[in-house]
Amino acid sequence: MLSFVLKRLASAIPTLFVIVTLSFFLMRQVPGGPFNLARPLPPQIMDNLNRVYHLDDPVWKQYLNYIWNVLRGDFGPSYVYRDYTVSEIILQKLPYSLQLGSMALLLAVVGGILIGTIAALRQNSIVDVAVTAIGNIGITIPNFVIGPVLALLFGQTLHWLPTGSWGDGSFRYLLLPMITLALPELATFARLMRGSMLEALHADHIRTAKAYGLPAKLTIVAHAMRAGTLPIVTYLAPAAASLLTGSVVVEKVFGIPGVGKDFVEGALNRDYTLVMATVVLVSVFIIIFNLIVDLLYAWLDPRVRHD
Amino acid sequence: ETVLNKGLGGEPQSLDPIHTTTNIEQFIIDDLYEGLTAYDGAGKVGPAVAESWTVSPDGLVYTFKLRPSAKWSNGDPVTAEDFVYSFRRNLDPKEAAEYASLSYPIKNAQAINTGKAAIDTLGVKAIDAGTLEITLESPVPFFPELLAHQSVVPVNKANVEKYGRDFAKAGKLVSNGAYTVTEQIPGDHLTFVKNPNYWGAANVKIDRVVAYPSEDQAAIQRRFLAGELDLAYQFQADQRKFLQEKVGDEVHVSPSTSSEYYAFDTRKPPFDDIRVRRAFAMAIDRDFLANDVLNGVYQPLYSWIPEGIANYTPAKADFADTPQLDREDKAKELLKEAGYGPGGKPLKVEIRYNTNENWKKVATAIADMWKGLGAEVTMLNSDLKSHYSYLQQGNSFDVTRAGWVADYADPENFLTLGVSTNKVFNYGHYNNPEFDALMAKSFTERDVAKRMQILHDAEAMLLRDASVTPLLVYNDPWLVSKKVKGWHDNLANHHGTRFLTKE
Amino acid sequence: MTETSLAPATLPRSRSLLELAWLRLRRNKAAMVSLFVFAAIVIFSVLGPFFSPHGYDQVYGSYVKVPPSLSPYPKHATLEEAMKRAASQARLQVQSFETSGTQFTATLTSSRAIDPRATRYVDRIDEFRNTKVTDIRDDGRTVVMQGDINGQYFLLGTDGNGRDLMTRIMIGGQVSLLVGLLASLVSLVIGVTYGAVSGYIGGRADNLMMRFVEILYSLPFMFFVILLVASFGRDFWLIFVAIGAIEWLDMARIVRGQTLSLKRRDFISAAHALGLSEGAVIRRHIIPNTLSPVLVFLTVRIPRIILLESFLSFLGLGVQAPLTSWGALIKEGADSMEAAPYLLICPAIFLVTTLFCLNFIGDGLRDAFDPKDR
Amino acid sequence: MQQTPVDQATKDILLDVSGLEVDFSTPDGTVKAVKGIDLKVSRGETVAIVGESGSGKSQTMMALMGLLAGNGQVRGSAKYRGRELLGLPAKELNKVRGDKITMIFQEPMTSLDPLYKVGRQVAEPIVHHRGGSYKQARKKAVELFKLVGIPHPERRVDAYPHEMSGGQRQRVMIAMALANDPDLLIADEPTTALDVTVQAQILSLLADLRQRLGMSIVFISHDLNIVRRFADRVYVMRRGEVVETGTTQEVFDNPRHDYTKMLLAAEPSGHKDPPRPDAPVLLEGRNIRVTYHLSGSLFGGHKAMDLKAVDDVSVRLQQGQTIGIVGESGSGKSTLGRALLRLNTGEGNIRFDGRDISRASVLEMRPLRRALQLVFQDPYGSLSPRMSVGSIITEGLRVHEPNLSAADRDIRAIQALTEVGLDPTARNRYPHEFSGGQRQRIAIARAMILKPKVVVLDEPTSALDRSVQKQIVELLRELQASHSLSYLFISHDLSVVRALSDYVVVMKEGRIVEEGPTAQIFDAPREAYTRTLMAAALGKERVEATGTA
Ligand SMILES: Nc1ncnc2c1ncn2[C@@H]1O[C@H](COP(=O)(O)OP(=O)(O)OP(=O)(O)O)[C@@H](O)[C@H]1O
Ligand SMILES: Nc1ncnc2c1ncn2[C@@H]1O[C@H](COP(=O)(O)OP(=O)(O)OP(=O)(O)O)[C@@H](O)[C@H]1O
Ligand SMILES: [Mg+2]
Ligand SMILES: [Mg+2]
Repeated sequence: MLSFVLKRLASAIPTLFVIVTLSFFLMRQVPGGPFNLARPLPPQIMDNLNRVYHLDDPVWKQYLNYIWNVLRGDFGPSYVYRDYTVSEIILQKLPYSLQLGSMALLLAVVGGILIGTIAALRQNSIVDVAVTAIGNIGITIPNFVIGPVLALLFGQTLHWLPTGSWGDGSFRYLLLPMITLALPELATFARLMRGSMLEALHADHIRTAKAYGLPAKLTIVAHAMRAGTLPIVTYLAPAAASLLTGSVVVEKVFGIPGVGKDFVEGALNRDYTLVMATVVLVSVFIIIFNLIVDLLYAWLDPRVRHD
Repeated sequence: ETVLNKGLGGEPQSLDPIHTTTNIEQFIIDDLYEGLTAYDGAGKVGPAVAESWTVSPDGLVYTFKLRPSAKWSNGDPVTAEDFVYSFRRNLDPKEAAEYASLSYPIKNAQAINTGKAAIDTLGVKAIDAGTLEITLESPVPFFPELLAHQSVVPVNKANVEKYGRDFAKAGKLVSNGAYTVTEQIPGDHLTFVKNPNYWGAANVKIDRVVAYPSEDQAAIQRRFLAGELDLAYQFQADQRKFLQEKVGDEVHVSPSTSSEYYAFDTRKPPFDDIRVRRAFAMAIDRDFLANDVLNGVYQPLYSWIPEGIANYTPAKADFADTPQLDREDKAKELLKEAGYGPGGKPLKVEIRYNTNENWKKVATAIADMWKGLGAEVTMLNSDLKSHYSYLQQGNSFDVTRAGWVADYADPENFLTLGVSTNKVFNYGHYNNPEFDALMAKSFTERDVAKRMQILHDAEAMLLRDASVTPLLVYNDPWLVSKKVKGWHDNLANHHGTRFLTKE
Repeated sequence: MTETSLAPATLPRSRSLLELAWLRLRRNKAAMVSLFVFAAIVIFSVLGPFFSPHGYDQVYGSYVKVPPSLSPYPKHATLEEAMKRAASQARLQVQSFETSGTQFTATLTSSRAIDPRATRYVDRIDEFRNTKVTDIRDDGRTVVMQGDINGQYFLLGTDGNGRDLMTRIMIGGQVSLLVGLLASLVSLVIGVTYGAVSGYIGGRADNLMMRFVEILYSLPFMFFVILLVASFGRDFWLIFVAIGAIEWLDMARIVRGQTLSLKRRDFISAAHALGLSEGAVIRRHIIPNTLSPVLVFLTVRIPRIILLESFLSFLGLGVQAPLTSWGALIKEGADSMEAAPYLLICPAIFLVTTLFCLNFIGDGLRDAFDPKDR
Repeated sequence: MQQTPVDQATKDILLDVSGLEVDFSTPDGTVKAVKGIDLKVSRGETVAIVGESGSGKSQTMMALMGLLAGNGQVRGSAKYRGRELLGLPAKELNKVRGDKITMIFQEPMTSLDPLYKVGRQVAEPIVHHRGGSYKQARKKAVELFKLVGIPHPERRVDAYPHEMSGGQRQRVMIAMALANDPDLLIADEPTTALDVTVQAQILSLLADLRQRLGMSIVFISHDLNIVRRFADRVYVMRRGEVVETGTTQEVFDNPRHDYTKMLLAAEPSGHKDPPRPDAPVLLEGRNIRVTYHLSGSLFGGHKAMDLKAVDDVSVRLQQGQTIGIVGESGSGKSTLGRALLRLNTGEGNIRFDGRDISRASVLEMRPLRRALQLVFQDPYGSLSPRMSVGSIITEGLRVHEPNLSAADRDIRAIQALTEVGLDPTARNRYPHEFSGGQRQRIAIARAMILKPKVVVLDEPTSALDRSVQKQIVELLRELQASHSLSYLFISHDLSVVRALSDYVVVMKEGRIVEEGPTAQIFDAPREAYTRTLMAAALGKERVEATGTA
C-alpha cells in the first residue's frame, strides 16, 4: 500500500507540472491583463507597470521565470493586492476556508449519508418524499439565494445570528455560511446515498444478515451502508476540494475571508500569479483527495484492491 | 470607546497610497494619511499638512508652509523632506505608480516617470523642514485640488526603507492621518485606531473604525439593516425606494462627479456620420433610464460634465429640453438624411457592455429605444477586463458603454477624454482639431472665468458632435445610521471619519 | 413448469430491456405524474411564446416591476397620474380626467393653441390607445380627448425593464431546458464512457486517464470560458462545450469507481467467456450496472448546469440579453428578493418544479432499471 | 449411520407449516411458486425435502424466515414452537432467526458480503445473539472453520469471500449456521460444492450435533443417497405442492406417487466410451500455473504469501472426449478450468485446435470464444443481474451470429430453454427470480446455445434434481454424440462423473495426483488420496446397494 501511495505521489509531480503549464499559457491567451482597469491607465504608466512586473518579456520567458520561482517556493506578488505576495494571501486566507469547509464537509457527508439512508429505508413513503423534496430544494435553489434568505431571516429579521463576517470565528458566525455551503453537497450526497442504498439493500448478503437475525441497525450500517457509500466516496474528492477551497458566493454573502473569492476575482482581475496559486492549490487538493478516495475505496471494497 | 463599523463597498487593493486606484481605498487613505491639502467633511479642498501656500505670479511655483504640529503616528514630525521623498517615489518608474500621471504637471515629472530624467530633477524641493516648493511645467489652475488626491499623500521614508514592500501592512505602517491601522484580515476587516499624534487629534471623536470590505451590495444592506454597520457605501441601485420606505433618511444619495456614457465608434459607418450619432443620442429617454430602469441611484445626464464643479456651468446637449417624442421625430429625420432607415441602408448596431446587472438593464432599455429608430440592435457583454482591454487596444465596435469618475473636480478631467491624441481613453476615436485647440488653450488661460468659458465651449462641441453621449450621473449611495452625526453629502464623496461623531 | 414445448407464437414476446424498464416505469405513479408535468412545462416553454400577447423583449415603459396580478393593468388609481405624465411630455395641463369602463375622457389645456397631434403623446404611453380629439375649445387652447384604456395582463408581473415575466420565463425555459438536458446528456455520455473505460482497463491506462481528469479539474475554468469567448465568439453551442468540459469529470470518477468493483464479478468473466468485445462488455454489462448512481447524479446535476449557464453568461458566454434563461432570471430576481420577491419566486418555482419532475423521473428510471426493485 | 425413524406424534412439534402459499408477481403474470403446503418438523428430527428443481423448496423456507423477495407474497401459517412466524415484526423475528433457527443458503457464493472478511461474518451472529467480544467470536469462528474442514482456518478467517473456492464458501455458511447451536437448522443444498470426503465429514458433524443438542434439521437436497442415509422423514415436492410424504424408509422403499418413483429411478447410468485414439487433440494445457498473491494484513497479523492455486498441471482434451476433474474442494479445479480458457492470469502453454493461444490477445481470442465455452460454478454470479434471461441466453448469438434477426434469436432462446427443461415463458424475468437449479440451467443453456466445441462444465448439475440432472446428462451426451463435443467436467458428484467421462483427473492442492481412464480410476485407484475419495463415494454406493436391495 505504501508503495502505491508513493507511486501516486510521484505521479502527482508531472500532473502538477502539466496543470501549471497549461494554466499558465491558457491564462496568457485571455484578453485583458491585470492593469486594464475600468479607469484606463495612460500608456506611459502601463509601460512602467509591465516593465516592473516583467509582463513585457516574451511569454516563454515569463513562464520559465515563473517555474523557476515556483521551484524556489516563490509564487510571486499579487498584481492586484499590491501589499501582498500570493503566498501571503493564500496562507492567510486558507485557514478560514479550511475551517469553514471542513465543517461544511462534515455536515454534508454525515447529513447526506443519514438522510439518504433514511430515505432509502422508507422508500416511497412520506419520509422519502419529504427528504427528496428537501434535497431537491437544496440542490435547485442556488446558494446566492439560500445564503441571503438565511441571513435575512436569522440575521436581519430575527436577530438570532450575525448576518455576516467571520467575527471571532465562533459557531454563531459560522453556522449560516456553513449551512449555505454544505446544502447543495449535502443534498447531492443524500440523493446518491438513497440510490445506492436501495441497491445495496437488495443484495443477497443482506438477506443473509436478516436470516441471521442481525438487528436492522447492524445490517444497515455494517452491510448495506458500506456498499451504499461507495459512489459517495468517489464523489467525495471533488466535493471536498470544492468545499475546502471555499465558495465565492458564500464568502461574499457572509463576508468570510476565505480563498474562494480569489478563484473568481483572481480570474476576473487577471491576477495571474494569484490565479496560478489557486490552480496549484486546487490541484493539490484534488490530487490528495483523489488519492485518499482511492485508498478509502480500496479499504471499503476489497475487490478493487488488486488493481 | 466609540467604534464606527463601516462597510467599504469593496476590498482595498493596497494601503500604499501610490498603488491605490479606487474610491474604496480613498476612504481608507482619507483616514490614514493627510496630504498637503485635503477634503473636509463637506467635500471642500482646504489646507491640511500645508497650513498655507503661495503661488508665484506666473502660476508655476507653489510654496507650501507645513504645519509644525503635523506628526507621524510614531511621533516624528512630518517634514518637507518626507514630501520630496513621497513625490519622487510616486514618480519613480520602478515603482510604477498607477496615478503617477496625475502629478505630471510637476516639473520634469513625466520625464522622470518615463525614465527620461533623473529622479532628483523633480520640481519638488524642501526649502527647509517646514517649507516645500513645487515647480510646475506649466500653470495648472486646479493644482491644490490635485494635491488632495489619494496618490500624493506622504509616506514615511524611514518606514518604507525599513520594511520595503511590506511597509503598508497593519502594524507596520507609519501614517500621518487621524488614524493608524492596527489589524487587517483581508476579506474580513480592517481596524483603525485613533492616532494620538495627529495634529488634530483633539477633534477626532471616534476612537476606532472597523472597516468591512464587503463588496456584496445586498450583504452590506443586510448588515446595515441588522445594525451591524453604522455606515455603508453602496447599496443596490434599484433598492433605493425599498430602503427609503424601511429606514427613511438613513439613505443618502448624492450626485458624484462621474458620467455614465455611451461612446460611438467614429471611425466606421454608421457612426462616422454625425447625423447618425446625434440621432441615436437623441432617441435615448434618459429619464426612463434613471427613474424607472435604475430606480433612483442615477440621475439623467444631458451634459458631458456633471453639475457641481465650482465655477463651472455645464453645457447641455441641444436636444435636452425637447420632449422625447419630438426628439425621436427629429432623430428619424436625421437618419433619413443620412440615408439610413426605411428604404435606406439597414442599421445594425451592437451595444457592448461589461457584465453588470445595471448595464444590462440600461442596454436593454436603450436597445428598445433604438429599435424605434428602425435599427436592429444586439447586445454583447463580457467581463470587465475583456471589455476594457478590447476598447483600450483601439479595437472597433459600434457602441460601447463606459463610465468616468473624476480624479479631481475640474472640467478638464472630463474633457480630456475627447482629445484626439488621447489614444487610450478616447474609445470612439473622436478627432476634432477645433476641440483639441480649445483644450490646449484652456491650459494657458489663467483667468478662471475665461478658462471655464473655454471649457464650456469645448463641452458644447463635444456634445454637438456626439462622439459620446452622456446618459446618467451616479449618485453615491450611502447608508448612514442615525447614530452617526456630522455627515455631509458631497460631490467629491470624501467622508473622513475625523469629521464624524457617533452617539 | 418443465417440458413445455409451446410454439413461439403462443409465448409471451421476449421483451427488450428497455421495454421491460418502461413497463416498470409505467407503474410508478410519481414518475408518470412527473413525466406529465415535465411535458407540460416543456410545452409551456416552447409553445407559450406563440400564445403570449407580449414579446419576451417588449418593454412596457409604464409597467416597470409591476407585481403579478390576475386583473389587467393599468390599475384604475394610476390612470390620472399617467395622463399627467403624458400631458407634461406634450407641455399640456390636465384639467379634468374621467374614466368610464374602458374609456377615458380628458380635458387638456395650454396657454397656446394645441396641436391636435398631441394625441400621440397620450397614445405613446402604455396605458392608453386610440386617443381622439373630440372637442376643441378656447381657440384651441383646450381640447377634449377620448380614447381607450389599454388593458393588459401581466399574470406574473413584469421585470426591471418592464417586460412580461411570464413570457420571459417561457423563453428562459427553452434555453435552460435545452442547456440543462443537452449539456447533461453530453456530460453523461462522455463521463460514463470515459469512467467505464478507465476503470475497466485499469492499471496504467486508468492511472493516466485519471490524471487527465485531475488536470481538467484543476485548470482555471473561467479562463477557459473567457478564452472560448474570445477566440470563437459567442456561439450558443459553446455553452455545451464549456459545461460539458467540466461536468463529465465527476461522472467519470463515479462510474470508474463502480466499474472497479464490477469488473471483478463473475458475470463479467462470463461475458468474456462468451467472446464479447471489450466495448460490448462495457456497454452491456458494466454501464447498466452503474446506472443507479449515474441516473441519480444526473438528476442532481441538471439544476447545477442550468445555474452554471447563468454564470457563463456573466463571462459573456451563454445567452445574450434580451434572450434569457431561468438561471439568469433567478439571478436577477435574487438581487431584489426583498423589494420584488416575485421576480425570484416565479422563475424559481419553474426550476424547482422541473427539477422535482426530473428527480422523480430519475428515481423512477433507476427503479425501473433495477430489476430487484419491485 | 442408519437412523431409527422417529415417531413424530411422541415428539413435540418444532415447526408447523400449514397451507403455505407463495406468489410472485412478474410482468407476465403471477408465478405460483408454492401452492399451499403442509410440513411439520419435530424436535431432533431430520426432515428432508426433495423434489424437482423450481418446485418451491427454497422459497418455502424463505417465506417462513421472512426473506421473500420484494415481489413475493406469502399466505398461510408457519408456527415455530406454536408461535406464528408469518407476519411477525422483524424485531421479534430476529430473536428467532440466526439463533434458534439458522439457515444455510443454497448459493453460498452470493450469500456472503463481499466487503467483509468471512471470519467477521461468522462472528457477527455469535456476538449478536450470544454476546461477548468480536475477539472471542473470532476464536470461535476459527474453531468452527476447523470443524467444517477449511484448511488453514487461522488464515482463512481473514479471507474475503471472493478469495475462496466455492466449497470453501459453502463451508463458511455452514460454520455460520452452526455457530449458535440452533434449534432448527434449515440446510438448503448444503453440500453441493463439497467433495465426498468433506461431505461425509460435514454430514457426520451434523448428525453429531443433532444427537448432542437435539437439533432438528430441514434438509433440502437433490442427493437422494444422502437423504436416504440422513433423513428421518421425506417430503417430495413438485410444482409447488407436496406430492408425497412419509418416513424415509416408506418413501424410498415404497414410493406411491409417479413423480417419486421417477425420481428414485433416475440414477445417472451408462458410461462413455473413449474417443478414437487418433481423435485430434482439441485443447491442451501444459504446465499450467496460477498463483494468487495473498497480501499480508495491513497491521502485522500475517505476512503476504503466494498461493499456488494451480501448480504445474497439464491436460489434453481430445475431440469427443470428456475429462472428469475431481478433487477436494479448493484444489484448483475451477481455477484450472478458467486458466485453460484464458479467463484468468494463468501461466503455461495452451493450445487450441493446434494453435497456441497462451499469448493470444483478447482480440484474437474473441472468435475462438464461440468454440470454447464455460459453465460457471456459481451460476447466479455469472448472470448479469440487470439483464433478462432472454437476453442473457442470446448474448453469445449477438456476438457470433450477428446476422441473426431478433426473432430468430428468440426462437433459438426458446429452444435452448426448452432443452434444459425450463419454461420459455420466463424469458422476460431476471436471474434473481429463479431457483438455484433453474439458474444453473440458464447458465448451461447460455453455453450450449452457441454449439461450442469445448465446454468446461464447472459443477453443472450440483443444484439439479435427479430427473432434471438426467435430462441434462442426456442432453450433453446427445450433443457430444452428434457434434463430437469435448467436455471438461468438474464435479464432486462421482456418479455423474463416472457416467459422463471417459477419462478422470484427480486434483489435490493444485496438482494432479492421479489420472487415467474412468474405469481405472474408479475401480483401481492407485494413490491414497484417490482411494479415500473413492471410498467415501463407494461407501455411499454400498449403502445404495443395500438400500435398493
Ligand atoms: N423473485 C421471484 N420472482 C418470480 N418467481 C420466482 C422468484 N423467486 C423464485 N421464483 C420462482 O419460484 C419457484 C420456486 O423457486 P424455489 O427457489 O423455491 O425452487 P427450489 O425448489 O428451491 O428449486 P431448486 O432446487 O432449483 O433450488 C421457481 O419456479 C422460481 O422460478
Ligand atoms: N481471487 C483469489 N484470491 C486468492 N485466492 C483465491 C482466489 N480465487 C481462488 N483462490 C484460492 O485458490 C484455491 C483454488 O480455488 P478453486 O476455486 O480453483 O478451487 P476448486 O477446486 O474449484 O474448489 P471447489 O470445489 O470448492 O469449487 C482455493 O484455495 C482458493 O481459496
Ligand atoms: Mg432452491
Ligand atoms: Mg470450484
